[in-house]
Amino acid sequence: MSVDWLQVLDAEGNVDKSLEPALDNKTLEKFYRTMVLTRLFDDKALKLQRQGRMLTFGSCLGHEGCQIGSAFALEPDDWFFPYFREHGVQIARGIPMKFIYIYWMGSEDANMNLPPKNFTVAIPVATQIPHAVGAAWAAKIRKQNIAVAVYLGDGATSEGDFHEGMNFAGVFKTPTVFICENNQYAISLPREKQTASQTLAQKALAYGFEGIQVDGNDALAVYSATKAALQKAKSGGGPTLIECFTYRLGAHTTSDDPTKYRQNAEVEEWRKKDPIKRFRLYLEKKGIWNQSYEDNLVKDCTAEVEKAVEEAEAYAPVVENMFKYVYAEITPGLKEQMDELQSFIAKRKEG
Amino acid sequence: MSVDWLQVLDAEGNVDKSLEPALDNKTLEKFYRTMVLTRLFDDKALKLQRQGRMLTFGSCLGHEGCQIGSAFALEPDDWFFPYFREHGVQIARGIPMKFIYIYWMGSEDANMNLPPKNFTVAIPVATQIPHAVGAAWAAKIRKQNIAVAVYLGDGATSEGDFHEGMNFAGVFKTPTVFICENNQYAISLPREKQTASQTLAQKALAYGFEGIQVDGNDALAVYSATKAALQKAKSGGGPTLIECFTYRLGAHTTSDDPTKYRQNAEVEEWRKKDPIKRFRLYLEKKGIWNQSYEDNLVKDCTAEVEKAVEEAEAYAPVVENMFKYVYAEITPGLKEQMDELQSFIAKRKEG
Amino acid sequence: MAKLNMVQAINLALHEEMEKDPSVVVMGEDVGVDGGVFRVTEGLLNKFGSDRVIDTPLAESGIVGTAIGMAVSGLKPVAEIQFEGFSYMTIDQLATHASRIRYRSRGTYHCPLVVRMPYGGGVRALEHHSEAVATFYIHIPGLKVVIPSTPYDAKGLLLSSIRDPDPVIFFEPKRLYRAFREEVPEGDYTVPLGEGKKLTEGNDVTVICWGAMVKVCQEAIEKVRDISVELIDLRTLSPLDENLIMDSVRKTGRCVVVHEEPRTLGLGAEIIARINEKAFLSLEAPVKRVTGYDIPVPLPKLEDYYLPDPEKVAQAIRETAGF
Amino acid sequence: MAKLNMVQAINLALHEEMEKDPSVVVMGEDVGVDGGVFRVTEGLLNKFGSDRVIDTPLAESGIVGTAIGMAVSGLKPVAEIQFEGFSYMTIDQLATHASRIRYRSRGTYHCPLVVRMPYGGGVRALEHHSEAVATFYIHIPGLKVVIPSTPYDAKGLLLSSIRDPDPVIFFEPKRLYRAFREEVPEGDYTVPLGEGKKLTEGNDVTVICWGAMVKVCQEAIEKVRDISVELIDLRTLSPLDENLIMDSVRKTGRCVVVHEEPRTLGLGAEIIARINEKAFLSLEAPVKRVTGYDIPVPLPKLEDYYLPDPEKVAQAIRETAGF
Ligand SMILES: Cc1ncc(C[n+]2csc(CCOP(=O)(O)OP(=O)(O)O)c2C)c(N)n1
Ligand SMILES: Cc1ncc(C[n+]2csc(CCOP(=O)(O)OP(=O)(O)O)c2C)c(N)n1
Ligand SMILES: [Mg+2]
Ligand SMILES: [Mg+2]
Repeated sequence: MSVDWLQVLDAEGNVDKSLEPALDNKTLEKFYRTMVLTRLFDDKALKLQRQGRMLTFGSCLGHEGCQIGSAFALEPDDWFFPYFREHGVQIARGIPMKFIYIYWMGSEDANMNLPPKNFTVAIPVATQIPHAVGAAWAAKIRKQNIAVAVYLGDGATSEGDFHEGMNFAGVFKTPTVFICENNQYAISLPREKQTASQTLAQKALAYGFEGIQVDGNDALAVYSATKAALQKAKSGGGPTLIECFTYRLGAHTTSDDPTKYRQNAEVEEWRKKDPIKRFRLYLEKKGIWNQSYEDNLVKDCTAEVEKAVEEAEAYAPVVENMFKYVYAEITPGLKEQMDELQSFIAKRKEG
Repeated sequence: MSVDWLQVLDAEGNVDKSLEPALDNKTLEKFYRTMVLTRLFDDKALKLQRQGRMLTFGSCLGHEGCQIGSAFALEPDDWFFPYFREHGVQIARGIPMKFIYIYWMGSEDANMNLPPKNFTVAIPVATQIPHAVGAAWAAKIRKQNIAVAVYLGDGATSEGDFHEGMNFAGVFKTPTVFICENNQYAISLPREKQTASQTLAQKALAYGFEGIQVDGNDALAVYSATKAALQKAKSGGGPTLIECFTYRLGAHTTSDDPTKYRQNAEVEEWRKKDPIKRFRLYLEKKGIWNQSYEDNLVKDCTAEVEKAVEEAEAYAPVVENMFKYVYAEITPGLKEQMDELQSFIAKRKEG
Repeated sequence: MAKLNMVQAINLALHEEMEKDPSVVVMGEDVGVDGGVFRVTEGLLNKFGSDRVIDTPLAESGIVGTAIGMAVSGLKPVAEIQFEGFSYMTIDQLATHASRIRYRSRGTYHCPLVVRMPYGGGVRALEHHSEAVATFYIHIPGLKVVIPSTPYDAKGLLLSSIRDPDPVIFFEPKRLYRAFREEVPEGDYTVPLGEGKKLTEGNDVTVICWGAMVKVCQEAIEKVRDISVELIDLRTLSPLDENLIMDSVRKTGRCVVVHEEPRTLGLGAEIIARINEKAFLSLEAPVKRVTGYDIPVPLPKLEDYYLPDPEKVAQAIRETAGF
Repeated sequence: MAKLNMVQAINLALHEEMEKDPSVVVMGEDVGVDGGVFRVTEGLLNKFGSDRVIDTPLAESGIVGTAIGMAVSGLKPVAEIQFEGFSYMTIDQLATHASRIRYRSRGTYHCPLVVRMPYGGGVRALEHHSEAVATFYIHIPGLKVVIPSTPYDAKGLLLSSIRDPDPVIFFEPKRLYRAFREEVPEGDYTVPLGEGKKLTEGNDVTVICWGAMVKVCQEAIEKVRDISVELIDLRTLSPLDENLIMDSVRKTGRCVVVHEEPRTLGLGAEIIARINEKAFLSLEAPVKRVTGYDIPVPLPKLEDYYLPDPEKVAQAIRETAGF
């Protein structure tokens, strides 16, 4: 029993030719653009939050490699089950940024606009895992040739739902790909205190399927590993656990102060392994990237982000939706409570 | 990463001298006696149940090897956390059979008489595992040089509480020994459908500690493995998962019909590996056992069982105990409900 | 038309609905090869195969969690939790997900899931095998909670539950599983969710009950022939059939609620609160509760003291009528 | 004597009790190095070391389950669940074990465990970070449920909870964590469990509330100066201080209950049921409930519509007084 390690691009953007995936330049540019867009989206969100224009927000700074690398391996028809830090995957999957902002500004109405096969964000850690296994299982039962990607953190591996979901996936050989973004921390708890196992990938051995560790700051490695796992899944080979070894460069969320529990030196070490930087160097070596390319790209993406924010802030949630979406048909009791609230609102308006 | 296998006595009672534990004859006789007593206890329970004199009962027929082997490795000061099939461990730990019967006849009052360090039976599968880890952790924190044995079935390994408990044990290196009686079934579900992992022992790898597979019908192998694990635990080496490979020779419980889900031929194969038979052959080879030895032993043990049943059936539970043991001090509300019931009982008696 | 007990009626409903709707799957511990520990799912595996009748590993949160994933992606899972006492492990998935998927996604996704749970006491069972735990589910917005008291209703309510587009907790009174038989038609019929049933007309006291307590109350009524009792079987515990309750209490002015669940925050409390809100001026006596006590269900030697029984209910009816 | 906010008061209680009683340990996610996501456990790790202030893996059932094992073997764990919305995962261990250990073992073992949970809305938080979930715990026999509304009470109630030999769920209204300061003595004092507190004397209407709703009700009273309100802060939700409630309602004949938890089977229902049982003849108006609606707590954009606020409460008081 053992676990493999995969890296394609090193921190300086040098590629291991023997492992380089066959992607055309246009696709590579799309990778890069989406990573840059994600970072700008993320950065804007942090600024909005500081200005009180958003809820608590968990930045995905540093996760762009695993998120965009894996997202682009998925087909539109494959399912995507996020946890709460997957802004990059959401953007890559074509969820308009406007709606991602509306959600994090505090309205469920955002989710009215989720494109198919993109599930809602799961806030309780690890609870999304059984859903993804169930969806994959359903696809298998219905003989649909699709797979399911589910995202989770290192901390999530400690929860009972991780275990139960993984075990079901193993037993029923569901076409599920578990993408674990091991960013070395669960809020303040370092990875070594989360579990005594040497790798997270090896946890798959307990469920009778394969686990692999990849450099999570290397979008190409993540892409290749995800692609292979998806293919295996669709051809009946069952699930795979991919441990993306990465780092959360920012705070856990806007409510968190990471200086309480980690050294700046550690963060600086990881900054050198930045997933975007190394992809940029790779593109530069390929002759795709130069400074004016970057300037144009950032300008474009910034405008896109600003537009999304503007639209999001213009959105006004609908009070009745609180009552109307609890059941397919509103119950008499809820109708009464809705009327109660509305007459209260009316009275308050009167004086 | 790998998992070892241990067998000391084979099915014909031949011993591997290189592995034979250094136990004197008196101890070996105690082993044998307790196994025989357990089987008689168990058999009587089944008979009582059929006569409507007991609740649903889960026989431990076939488990005597793992139960007595492991129980005798424990010191009286070590904790014992049972699940629901551990009658043999309970007997070996000195819980009077009378109280074990009272419990399975349907009264919690039985537990008033548990000797120290023997916890109550956990009916919900796997829920006892975190308790055992917590108790071991407490011992470690309080610098007590004891260890904790917790029992579980193969089915229990699928539950979230197994995972969470095992992971805590790994992280905090608690002195816990997990004794998994893999009897190949969880009610009707065969082991291969419970999990896709090749062994249950290897699940320990996911938590960064050792798992070992032993012949669960070999009391000496179980004894040795448990003894070693306890020693390791007490000297700071952390937890161990021991998978006792065994078989449930009887039905799951008295409510179960195993012919629905398994072949008689399979049962017959396992009967040949009977843990008591092989221990008897071992004792015979050692010149301890002969037929009159057996006859005397069975007579003694039968009398002991009959006496326990008699005493158990003479016990009348106390109605007030329902209310008096919910909190240390009865609350006013419960006092009122107790009075309500008592006045109802009084009224009913009147007419 | 055959006379069936409740186990048979539920089994029939599952057979028919699986035949009719290929998206229905049955899953749980021992539901396949074994046919369920109560034989409720017997014969399904042979007929529908292991893709649709699934023996799962021993993991309740996993069963409900994966069933949720199935439900949002096009199947209609009917999951079994072997005994209500092990359903606590499912509360998280039900409360944080099943019940909120429609709400959270504003209708983009929904969760047509049924969770079947045998529940309740009176069967001389082990610890955790005799509990009534409806409050946990009634209190979760977004779930429906259903509980039949007869074979006929069991089939009709189960069919409604499976067809309901939202998650339904379906409690089965195991004490009534084989208690009696009645005519249960083959073929399609439904009993609507959210509608209770008046079992007897009466003018003096309204008695409200459900599940296994219906029979207990019916026996109680026999003991108080001089009092005209209106007996209501709620059948659905969430949403409540308020009209049925209020119409009756407005008429009788007196009410007894009976449940085996512990008293504090058992559904009786909510029923009393609603009566207080909607029929206050009609009320001529305090509403009485005959319930389990606020203690864990005792093991069988004392269980009979714990459970409401016909005599306890009769006494409450007498006291309420005489208030 | 220092003026402390609630976070500081709880922190002080933990410091003092850990100093005094070496069997007290604190455990949970991020409670050690980080000092807790709300800083409630700040400074404890440095002072008491990692054997007694334990950063656990991310596993709520594991936290409570292992804490139970500690409690039965001589420690007094104070476990933190980071947010109430993740406490569903602990219900199984609490309902099937913590609450029953004394009962099941007939006193051979008991479980002196405190589970602290920040709870409730009004802090513009993410999904599952604004819930009020007391019903789940009040309904479990064998647990006590405590909920302070002031820094002084928070310290005194927490000390009582830690010293209680049985399991206590200790809800902390995160909305009040830093809302105000008051005098909180250093050194030992306790506020007894099971005793509510009358905050104002009044003759017209009894208003019953707890936790974060106390401040809301205090503001509401300001809006209805013409009505004489008797305001009760329950402080312990299980067991209920029935005498305090009944004495007041027998005097006023009118009552409003306020809680942010969904209405159906929120504690308001039980309070109404008990008033119905014990003060029926004194009641001059239906007891009114001002509560969260029977929906999942909405995200912050609509949260203010969901929560009881002073105006909603004032209106209910007026209607009840004028009934
Ligand atoms: C069940 C549950 N418990 C606690 C929390 C609070 N919480 C939010 S994120 C988090 C840490 C998650 O760590 P990890 O899985 O490593 O993901 P990361 O945040 O590092 O991306 C915690 C404890 C939660 N959301 N859900
Ligand atoms: C949480 C929970 N779910 C379901 C059950 C019902 N049940 C009792 S024993 C059992 C199978 C246990 O299998 P295993 O762990 O292999 O132990 P064995 O009975 O084979 O000794 C089941 C499903 C239970 N007691 N607890
Ligand atoms: Mg992490
Ligand atoms: Mg087994």
